[in-house]
Amino acid sequence: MTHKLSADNLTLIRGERCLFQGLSFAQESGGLLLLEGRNGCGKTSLMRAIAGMLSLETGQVFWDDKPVEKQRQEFHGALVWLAHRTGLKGDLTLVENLSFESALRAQSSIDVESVYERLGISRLKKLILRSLSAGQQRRVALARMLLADVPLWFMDEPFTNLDREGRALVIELVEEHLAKGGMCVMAAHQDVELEAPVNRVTIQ
Amino acid sequence: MWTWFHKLASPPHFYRTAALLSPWFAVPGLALIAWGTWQGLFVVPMDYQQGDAFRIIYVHVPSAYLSLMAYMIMATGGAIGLIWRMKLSHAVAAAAAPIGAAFTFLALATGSIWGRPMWGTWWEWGDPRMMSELILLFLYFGYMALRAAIDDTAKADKASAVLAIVGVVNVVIVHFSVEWWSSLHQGQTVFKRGTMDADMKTALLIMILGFTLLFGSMLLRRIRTEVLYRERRTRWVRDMILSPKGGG
Amino acid sequence: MNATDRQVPGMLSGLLATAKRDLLLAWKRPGDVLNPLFFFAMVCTLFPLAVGPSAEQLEFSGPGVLWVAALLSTLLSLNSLFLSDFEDGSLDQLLVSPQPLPVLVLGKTLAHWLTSGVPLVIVSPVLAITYRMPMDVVGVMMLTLLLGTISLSLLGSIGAALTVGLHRGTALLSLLILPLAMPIMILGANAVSLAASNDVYTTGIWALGAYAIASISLAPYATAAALRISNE
Amino acid sequence: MDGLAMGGYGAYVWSCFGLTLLIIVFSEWRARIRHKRVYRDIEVRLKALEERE
Repeated sequence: MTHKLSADNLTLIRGERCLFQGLSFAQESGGLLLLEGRNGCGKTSLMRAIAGMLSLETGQVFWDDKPVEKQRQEFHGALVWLAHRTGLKGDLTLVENLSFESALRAQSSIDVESVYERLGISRLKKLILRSLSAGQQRRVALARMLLADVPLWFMDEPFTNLDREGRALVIELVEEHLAKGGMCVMAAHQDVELEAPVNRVTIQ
Repeated sequence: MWTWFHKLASPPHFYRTAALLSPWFAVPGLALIAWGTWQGLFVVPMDYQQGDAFRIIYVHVPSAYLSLMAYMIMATGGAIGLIWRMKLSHAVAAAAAPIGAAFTFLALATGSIWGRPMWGTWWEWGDPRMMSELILLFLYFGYMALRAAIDDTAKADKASAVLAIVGVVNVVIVHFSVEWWSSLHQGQTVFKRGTMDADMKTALLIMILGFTLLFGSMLLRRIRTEVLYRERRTRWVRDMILSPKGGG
Repeated sequence: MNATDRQVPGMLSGLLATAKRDLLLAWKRPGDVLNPLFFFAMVCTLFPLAVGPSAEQLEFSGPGVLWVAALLSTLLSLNSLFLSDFEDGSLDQLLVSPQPLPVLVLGKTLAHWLTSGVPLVIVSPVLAITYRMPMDVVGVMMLTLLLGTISLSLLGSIGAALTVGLHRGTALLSLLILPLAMPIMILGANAVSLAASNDVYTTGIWALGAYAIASISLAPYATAAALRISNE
Repeated sequence: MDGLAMGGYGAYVWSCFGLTLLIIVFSEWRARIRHKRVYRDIEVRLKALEERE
């Protein structure tokens, strides 16, 4: 099943600044939408606006050609959000964190243990998140993303706090996701090389 | 109808129209207030129970009435702004708050001054209307504090709109709960109804009308300021201010 | 990959999962639950010290003092309702969750009530007895607190959502919430006073119940809207 | 003078009317000051922008 994420004439004003104006794009399943630009130029804001967390001055975002505000729950059921602040609770263990997330989502056939294995976090299951390193916490957040088993990934600066190996792993996961017919929206201040088609949106 | 409405709601048009409209509220308003004051102070006979102290109602009742009306305007403005994303309507809400707070304070102060000779105390905790009015003043303070605490105007508009709407529901509940509470403690009522003769009533109605018109003029002037501030980055404000005539 | 074909679990499971997570968090940080309780006990201690220990006076002011203390202590715990979620990014996750936000908010408020309101109800008899409150009146007071704190948690969640992420939010939160909470305190404290003087107190109880039902059905929507605005 | 004394209540009645006048004038004065300040701030900013261009 293929999906389509598109936007028409987006304008966003934050406080005194107009971050972007008349921005449009269309993204089909199997590709990466890369939001580029300097630090603090509004990449994250654009991504938050697409996901429905910021209200836009003008324009609309469409999921499968239907405005997202008309189908908020369906749209949110199809996406997962990965950002700098992981949204994981430092006082809870890895398993407690992830089982909370899975309780909110549709049942998935993905094998949990193999995901832990792949991300190299199987041994950390019983530990509380606060005791993990920043890189390990990022991996837990990646696990949450994989376990959500949804077509649309939002990734805000996914390479921060990760070593070389971790970065390669993120690229690999994204490639895999796209090859399976998924879609990814990524904000990054460095370029990303992929086998899959990359659709670039640059913000001045 | 709708085109007219949209035209009025467009900021530059509203900014100009409000300036023209404001005196048309202020002048008749002040005239009515002047006449009502003269009637209320000197012409109308004194109340047989309260004596001349009853003349305070000619400023107390209009203030109390406006304190509620301003809150309703604030909440309705916020709701319209939230639902239809109309910016002018948020500006109306923002402008109504300080005026509403001023009239609420006035209603409390005049009520308290009336209470001194009538109850023998400046403040009677047992009076349900005074209590409701006091809580209303706190609601205004909360609303204005929330606005002041949020730097981003658009965010402040939306957040305070939610608060105002919640507050409207609360005002009703406050009214009934305070009424119940006061009935338990044998509270006294200010300004009993039905004891006024026709002249007294007419003068009071004139005063209420005059105050409402004056309020309208005050509101228009404050909305203008809000609109100017919100539109400070736009082309029309730039053209207006840099043009040799200026805009005022 | 057919996520849209798979069924998202029902709203009740979303509500319970959120409540469970917050209860778990409270369990791991018992201070957040205990501090407001100590505060409650201390405010109740202040009054006899301030106005004198005469039995008559304590009996008379007991219901009011307990209710004011309960109100203030609930207020104290409300500040942190959304704060940690806002700081660690959990709030973003809740906002883009497949579950409706009001349901998740209700779950969080349920956990807040279970960790702030219910402990207050449990502790209150001890303090009530020191205020020489008769046992049957203590029962009425526990009932009013039980019903009243539901509404306090829900109303408070609106204020907490409006002030989350603001600097100096604590004082602002009190300013926003106290006028809203006043009717609850009026109803609760006066129902207890009526019970103490052997009057009919059921009006207050019914009103508190109605208030609780109304806030359960309305407040989560306001809180959800406020959260979306605050997190922009 | 009897009319102004109002049977002993004069002080209360007159202070109420005076207070009303005071509050309304004060509110209008504040509104005017705020308008002037907003206007002047925009003017200063625009003038500065123009000079730079």
